[in-house]
Amino acid sequence: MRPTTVVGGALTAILALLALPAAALAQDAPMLESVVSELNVTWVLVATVLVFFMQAGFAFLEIGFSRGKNAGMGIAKILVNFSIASIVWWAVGFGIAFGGDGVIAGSSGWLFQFGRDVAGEGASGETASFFIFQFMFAAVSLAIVWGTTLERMKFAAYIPFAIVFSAVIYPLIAHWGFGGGLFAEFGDGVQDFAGSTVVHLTGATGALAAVLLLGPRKGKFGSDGKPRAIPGHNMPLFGLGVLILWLGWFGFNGGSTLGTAGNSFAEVIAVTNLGAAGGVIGAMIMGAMKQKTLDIGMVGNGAIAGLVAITAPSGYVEFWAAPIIGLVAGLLVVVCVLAFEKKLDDPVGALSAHGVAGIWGTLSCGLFASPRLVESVGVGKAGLVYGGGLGQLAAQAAAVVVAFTVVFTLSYTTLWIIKATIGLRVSDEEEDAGLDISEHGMYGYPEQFIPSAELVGYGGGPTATIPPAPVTAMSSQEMSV
Amino acid sequence: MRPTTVVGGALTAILALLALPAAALAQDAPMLESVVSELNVTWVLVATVLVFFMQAGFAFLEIGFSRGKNAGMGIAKILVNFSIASIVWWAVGFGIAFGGDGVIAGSSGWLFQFGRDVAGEGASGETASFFIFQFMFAAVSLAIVWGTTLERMKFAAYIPFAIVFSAVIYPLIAHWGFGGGLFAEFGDGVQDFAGSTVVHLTGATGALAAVLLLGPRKGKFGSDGKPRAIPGHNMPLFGLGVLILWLGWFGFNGGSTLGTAGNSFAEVIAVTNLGAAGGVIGAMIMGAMKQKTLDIGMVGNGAIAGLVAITAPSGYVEFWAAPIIGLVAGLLVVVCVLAFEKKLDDPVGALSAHGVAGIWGTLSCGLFASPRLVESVGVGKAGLVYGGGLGQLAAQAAAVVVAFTVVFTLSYTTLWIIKATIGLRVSDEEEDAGLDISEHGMYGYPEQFIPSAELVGYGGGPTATIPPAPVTAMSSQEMSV
Amino acid sequence: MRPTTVVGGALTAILALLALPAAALAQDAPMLESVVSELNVTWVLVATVLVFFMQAGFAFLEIGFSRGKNAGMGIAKILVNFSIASIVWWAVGFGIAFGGDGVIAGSSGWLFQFGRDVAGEGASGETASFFIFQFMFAAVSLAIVWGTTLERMKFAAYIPFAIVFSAVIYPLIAHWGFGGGLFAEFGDGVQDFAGSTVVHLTGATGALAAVLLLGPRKGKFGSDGKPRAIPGHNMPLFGLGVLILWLGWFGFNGGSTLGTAGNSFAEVIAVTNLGAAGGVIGAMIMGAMKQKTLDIGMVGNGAIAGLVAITAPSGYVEFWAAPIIGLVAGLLVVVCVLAFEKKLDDPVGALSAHGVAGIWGTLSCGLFASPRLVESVGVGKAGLVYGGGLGQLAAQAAAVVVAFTVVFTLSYTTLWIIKATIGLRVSDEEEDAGLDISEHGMYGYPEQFIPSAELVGYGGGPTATIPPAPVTAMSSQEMSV
Amino acid sequence: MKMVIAYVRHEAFEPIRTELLTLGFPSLSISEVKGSGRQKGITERYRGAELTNYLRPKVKIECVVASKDLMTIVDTILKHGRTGAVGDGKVFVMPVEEAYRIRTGESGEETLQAHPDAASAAAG
Amino acid sequence: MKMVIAYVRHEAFEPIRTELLTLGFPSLSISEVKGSGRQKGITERYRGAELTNYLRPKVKIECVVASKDLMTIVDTILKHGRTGAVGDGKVFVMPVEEAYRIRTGESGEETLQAHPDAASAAAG
Amino acid sequence: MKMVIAYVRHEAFEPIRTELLTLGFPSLSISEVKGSGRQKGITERYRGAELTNYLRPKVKIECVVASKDLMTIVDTILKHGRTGAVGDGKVFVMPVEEAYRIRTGESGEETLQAHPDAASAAAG
Ligand SMILES: Nc1ncnc2c1ncn2[C@@H]1O[C@H](COP(=O)(O)OP(=O)(O)O)[C@@H](O)[C@H]1O
Ligand SMILES: Nc1ncnc2c1ncn2[C@@H]1O[C@H](COP(=O)(O)OP(=O)(O)O)[C@@H](O)[C@H]1O
Ligand SMILES: Nc1ncnc2c1ncn2[C@@H]1O[C@H](COP(=O)(O)OP(=O)(O)O)[C@@H](O)[C@H]1O
Repeated sequence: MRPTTVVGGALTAILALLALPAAALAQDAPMLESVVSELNVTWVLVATVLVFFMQAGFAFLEIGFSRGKNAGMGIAKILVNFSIASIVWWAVGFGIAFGGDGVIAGSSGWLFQFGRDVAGEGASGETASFFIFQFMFAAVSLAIVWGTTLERMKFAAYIPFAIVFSAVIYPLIAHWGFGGGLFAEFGDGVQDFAGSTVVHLTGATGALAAVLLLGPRKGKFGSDGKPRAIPGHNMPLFGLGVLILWLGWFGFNGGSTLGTAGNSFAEVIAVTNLGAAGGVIGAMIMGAMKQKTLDIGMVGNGAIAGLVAITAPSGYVEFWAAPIIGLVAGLLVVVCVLAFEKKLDDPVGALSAHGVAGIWGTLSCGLFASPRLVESVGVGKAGLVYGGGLGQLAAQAAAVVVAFTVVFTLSYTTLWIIKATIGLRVSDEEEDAGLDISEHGMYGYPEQFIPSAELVGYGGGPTATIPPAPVTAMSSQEMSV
Repeated sequence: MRPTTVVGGALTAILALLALPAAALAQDAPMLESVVSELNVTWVLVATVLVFFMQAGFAFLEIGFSRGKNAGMGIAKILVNFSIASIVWWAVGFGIAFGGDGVIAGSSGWLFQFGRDVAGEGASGETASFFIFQFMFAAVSLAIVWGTTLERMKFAAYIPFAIVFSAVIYPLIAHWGFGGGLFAEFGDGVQDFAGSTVVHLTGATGALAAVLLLGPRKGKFGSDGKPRAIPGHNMPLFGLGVLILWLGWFGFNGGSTLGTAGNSFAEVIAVTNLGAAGGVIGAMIMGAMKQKTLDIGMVGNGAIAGLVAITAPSGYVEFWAAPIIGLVAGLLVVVCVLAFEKKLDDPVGALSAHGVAGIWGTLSCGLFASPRLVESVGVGKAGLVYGGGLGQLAAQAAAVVVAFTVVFTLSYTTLWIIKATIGLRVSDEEEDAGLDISEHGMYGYPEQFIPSAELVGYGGGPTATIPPAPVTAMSSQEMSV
Repeated sequence: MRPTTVVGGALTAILALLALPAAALAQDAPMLESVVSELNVTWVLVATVLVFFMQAGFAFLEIGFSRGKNAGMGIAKILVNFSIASIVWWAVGFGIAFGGDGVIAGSSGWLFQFGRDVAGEGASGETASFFIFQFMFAAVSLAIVWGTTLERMKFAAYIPFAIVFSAVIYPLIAHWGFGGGLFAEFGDGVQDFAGSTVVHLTGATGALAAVLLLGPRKGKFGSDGKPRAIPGHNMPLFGLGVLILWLGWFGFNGGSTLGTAGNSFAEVIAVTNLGAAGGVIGAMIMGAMKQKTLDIGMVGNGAIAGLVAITAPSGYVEFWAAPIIGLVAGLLVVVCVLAFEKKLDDPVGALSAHGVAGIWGTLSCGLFASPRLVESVGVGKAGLVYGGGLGQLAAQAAAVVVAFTVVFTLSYTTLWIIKATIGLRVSDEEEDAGLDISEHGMYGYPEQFIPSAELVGYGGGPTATIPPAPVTAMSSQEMSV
Repeated sequence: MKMVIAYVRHEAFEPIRTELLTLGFPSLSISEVKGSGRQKGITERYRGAELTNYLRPKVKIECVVASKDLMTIVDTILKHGRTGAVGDGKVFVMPVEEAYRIRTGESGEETLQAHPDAASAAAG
Repeated sequence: MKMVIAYVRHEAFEPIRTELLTLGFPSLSISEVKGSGRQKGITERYRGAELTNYLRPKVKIECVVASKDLMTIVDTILKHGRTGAVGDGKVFVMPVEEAYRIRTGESGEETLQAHPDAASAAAG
Repeated sequence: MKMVIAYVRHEAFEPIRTELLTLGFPSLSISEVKGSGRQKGITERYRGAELTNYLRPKVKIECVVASKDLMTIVDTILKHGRTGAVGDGKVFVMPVEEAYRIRTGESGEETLQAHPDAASAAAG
């Protein structure tokens, strides 16, 4: 409560103000239940904020892997798409994903308003926290889609896809995986704690549809059909993106407990970190074997792959399994990037790091899910190594296949329609000039593209503004003559 | 408690240590009140940390919008000003803002010390959290002032203004708006949940005073009086700034609940995100209409404007109003940037994004404040759309006018005195050379300003250090000859 | 709990889900103790996440202070070393540091598993949070070591040192300072709240060993033996690093309360901010006196030095002491950077900012520790200014000497062995070419190192792909002819 | 044919380019150079050490013209390049033996600058 | 001896370099220039103001060869540099009076390009 | 008048500049070029694909002097530029027909370098 109306004496007044919530509760007989609820919401909102920051992570991962002439667009793209998704999720997506009922989709919660569709006052803040937390997941999934589209997609084409994806495509899968829909029917339920399939495979599948319809960047494949290197312009900014994503993932997985009960989120966070570490080490090893050097981008992709893979199992596996799951993801991501590179132009490795690692992570639950945690979460069965049988693995595989098929069909169709109407791709000339100048009318790094003589010219002609002795020494110094 | 003194057996020792706080409380009969208080403080401190990070947001927004020759100064400026404000707020500002009593100013709390002016031990940590949380707001307001001063203001001139602003100017307005002072007298109190007026308009008003006294950058206006483009050097870093600000704003608005009571902070955060999204979309639409392209900087300004506008109403409005408030802010910011650009040189758009949007946000409470939330917060009346009448709108407008007048007068006077004594502006030659080299004796990007032959020369002459076959192949490769 | 299995009607279903934790607790008779524990863990995990982000802070501080040809390596280095340390800490380090018992080292907790070595189920989440929080400290200490090794150390040499450091060197000191080991025997115990000695001096001591064995970068010292400037390439990225570190430090010091009991973490955070501010101001003053300009890097070093110095006393001193402790650290860091610069090549100032400031911070407890806080924490005696005598100062000094001696010996030996086997330093040619291309086979900023004609060439030859009128106007414009 | 090579201040370039365009000489090339002459250097101070930068940035203009047009170019550069302060730069004239337009393969003086109505087209 | 100075499109450089190498002329230097000619500029719009960029990036090739080899170089550049669109660039030929190889201090035409078996070595 | 054009290693520039200054020749211009010659390239590996960089960075020095001073300049460059390894670069001498000092409009040899006491001033 903002203490605008209370005027007290000296600092004691402030203390009184600060004591108000407690006092108020004391009057209303502070219930332990409300504290429990507020603590859960506190954690969920901290996690929400962390997951929000992943948008910056994706933006900088993409910017770092783009050429300088396309660097500014990464900013406009993330801001606009995230904003459109915010509104669409509020209007439609949240209802489909979590508007209760139905194997296929929810059916209420449109234009979500506080206290409208809900029973009691006390629960409303919780719903609001759930609404915004789950939105951040939708936004992550959408951001993953763009990974394959760098440096050649029309800005105008992003917008309709963002609308469809956050209104329908992602909410459907979220309903199935998180909202009690379809995947709950597979065996004893599909284990996807924070969304290796729901969020990451969904995003990567959209990205696959996009790359198939877009085709490679100019010059990606030589006349001999072999892939050529198109180096991203800024490894430090790429690394910033990876580190921000790693940070955000603590909220992504850790927040998926939806509260603090039993302190299980502590385990989830520790397991997440071990998975990511395994991914880096896996990519380092495979990179050294395959490429003979320690490719900076591959190591970063390894971190992402480890994080994506540990996402589904993060609430289901013991510590010992996490480095293994991550390591395999790291090995896989390098092999897949090198393999996909031969035919598909995926500048950031989204197909490998989110797609393949997402599949592996989902399946790994069927191998490593521990009885203790399966019981605690209450979904599915223990994994193979605990003698849980092949049933869970089958349920996990079914979810992968269903999610992939549905998302691919819907995304491909949507993008095909966009291609047929407004078009997906900028012209060759615009691609050569770069999207910053051709789509945004400005450079991301103007001083690197505009001759400095022309920039300075804008400072006024020399006769007018330059004083008699224009460049003087800035501090004590020797003369060169 | 740092467990330095306890030695136990195996890991159980650690567990015992960790159980200590609970155990200690158990001995002292753990009171629900203390948990409630600690939970409130936890949230306020999380918010504090998020708002702190907004300093990085402002720094990078400014750096991105500066030319490369002035990029390093952004770092020195933010570190030094934030530090000076930290000390001054502790010594003086906090007392004026929140030292109790008085319509105009507080009168205690100087050199704020723990447990000195306060009644009980238990409350002291709460006061400390309030002290540091509120400081971060003062620091945000100060950072906004600098937005119009880029690329031409003397470093030495920042320091006295930072002292006066954080000792007196901001604390006065904070006292009126947040500390129970003047604005509580306007009608049933002015609704400014997190400070559209108190923080943002205050900062932007200082920025207006600064730009009037400083004048435009060299070359900003052509000999025909028309504005010329002086493109900022780095749109990715600008975007980083915007994304960090958006992140920090979840703490800025969300933390202004000062606790978790009733989970209202969840609503505030959801509303904040919808407002920001509306701002981006508004700026995109108006930008496309006015400029025919999607200006990257304008989209970022739209995000900031949406966030500034939703700041005052974030605790007072329902979800549906947030995108509208943001959208209007986004439309306004583009119109105002283009209009102000004609006469004032405001490189980051601070006057529009913080000033105009701050006014709009403050007024929007008078339109959209919902009875439910007005009752819950306990300040003011419901807005026009709920049939609340014009009274609240008048109170809001009065606050805007009073805050603007007082801040403008004090800031202009302070800066005028600085101008008359140490001077506000660097010389023309220093401006041409850039503030990095002229004010800091070094470049922000040395490799872009120092010829590489001169940099390399510092590595020693060739005869001394270059081996017979100096540049060898780094890995297997073909010869060019 | 991920609500995959529950299907309800409309949004009420979601609410039911969200109410589940509370409901579950209600059934099990929700105990206040479990809420207290969960709140502690929530804060510790928030702090964990903040301390994690310090990795990005160190990476960008180092990248900013490196030349562009070595900028990419900073990313690979931080990802790989952090990952290796994650696994090693889990396998070995945590056991040595906190595996109970023993003056010298712990003896259990290897391959740390949930609920294995621990008594009750309830405590396990707490242990997991402690495990991951303490790991982040180990990772910070390791990151500090690298500060002196920039731009010349072999990538392969980092890995064995990271293993030894996170398996043995850091865990030993952590055991002594935080785990109830050796330092608890010194007087009434050594006061090192968050690790000025345990974390920062340990890291800086490793860094000293490294710089002695590595020698300076080529060209650092002229033929006259005088140091030469080798300017880091990017002050904005350096500043980003500093701001992220400052942010993370709120978790570093604030989280070292290991919980929210008595709201003491609020005080710690406020004190931390005042210390950092003092550091900036100290460095600004001394920088202006010694160098006549406001060196951007020095101001940033001042912030770090203030933060390092306030780390040990942050739980022991009153507000008034914090700016003093920070100020002295800021003055010291400039003097020391300039002094060390004469003989040692420490590109980021790690020896001064973490080493000297770490020593000063540890000693400052003996001067300023307040009786109130000493009692509350329960370690050591009050400081000199409170009439606490010289005893505590002696204990603090003893810890500094012991930590320095042991860490130096172990680090020097480890690095010596690495030097003798795989070698520490790249060849002169590789150093000239830069570590990015020579160690990673790629540039951090390819467009700045590869001629654009060669990059474009990869886009295909002109006859094949260039259309008849290749570069057209992007928007309405005048012709230049 | 002659190549005029001029080292000028950055601020001088835009007026030179504009006037040459008006006079019918749109074709030229520029590049960034660092020059040493009478002008003072700048000292960067970095963590206690110094680094003096003796070279100052200049724009190098290269413009090939028919011999008869030489003095028009030189005079335009001299006119707009002059501030009277140290560091204004130099103009050099070098002989050119042949010129080819790549687009058409033509050679000779007529390839050097744009078609005669260049100036009027640019003005429109 | 002649110095061939050519301003060409970026895309043209790699084919030119490759063919010159094959023909036994590996030695040349390039730099980034911005050129003005018949080609149009690009307008950047920034916060309501405009900034037109009249100069377009080109690669400048400098290659010194013995007079007898001159036309081989010129023809190779003309061949690969041509797209037929405005902006293809120019080739100029300038006299060179002397040449020195720094490594050995030798002077004369034999210093200009690599040893005769250069092309075959490169191919290997 | 002659223009000396030299392509040298970056490390060689500072000693050359310093000695020329001492000898009374402070005036020159440099730029960054990428050169191809006998020197090997560098291969960048990026996500499984390769990109070979055949050109290596060099500094290009341009210095116009009176014909009588030509060999002083050339010898200074040869002396400091030599490491004996492939990649040391070349020096070319080109004729210059006229020179103008923009600041004063003067022309002729006396505009080329700074006043005679340049060296001593610099040393002071
Ligand atoms: N002899 C020369 N050779 C090459 N470049 C020169 C020569 N003389 C001057 N320059 C260029 O002209 C620039 C300005 O020359 P300077 O001597 O400072 O000016 P002024 O003409 O006022 O004496 C130098 O920075 C350099 O780039
Ligand atoms: N006379 C000239 N002097 C110097 N550079 C020239 C000259 N003419 C053309 N150039 C260079 O060649 C480039 C292409 O020339 P342009 O006139 O556009 O092509 P085209 O040969 O098709 O008419 C220009 O951008 C400029 O760099
Ligand atoms: N004929 C030439 N024309 C233009 N530049 C040349 C020529 N020969 C050499 N260079 C320049 O000199 C540099 C070094 O030449 P290189 O042949 O490698 O050295 P070396 O003299 O040791 O044989 C090249 O990278 C190039 O920049």
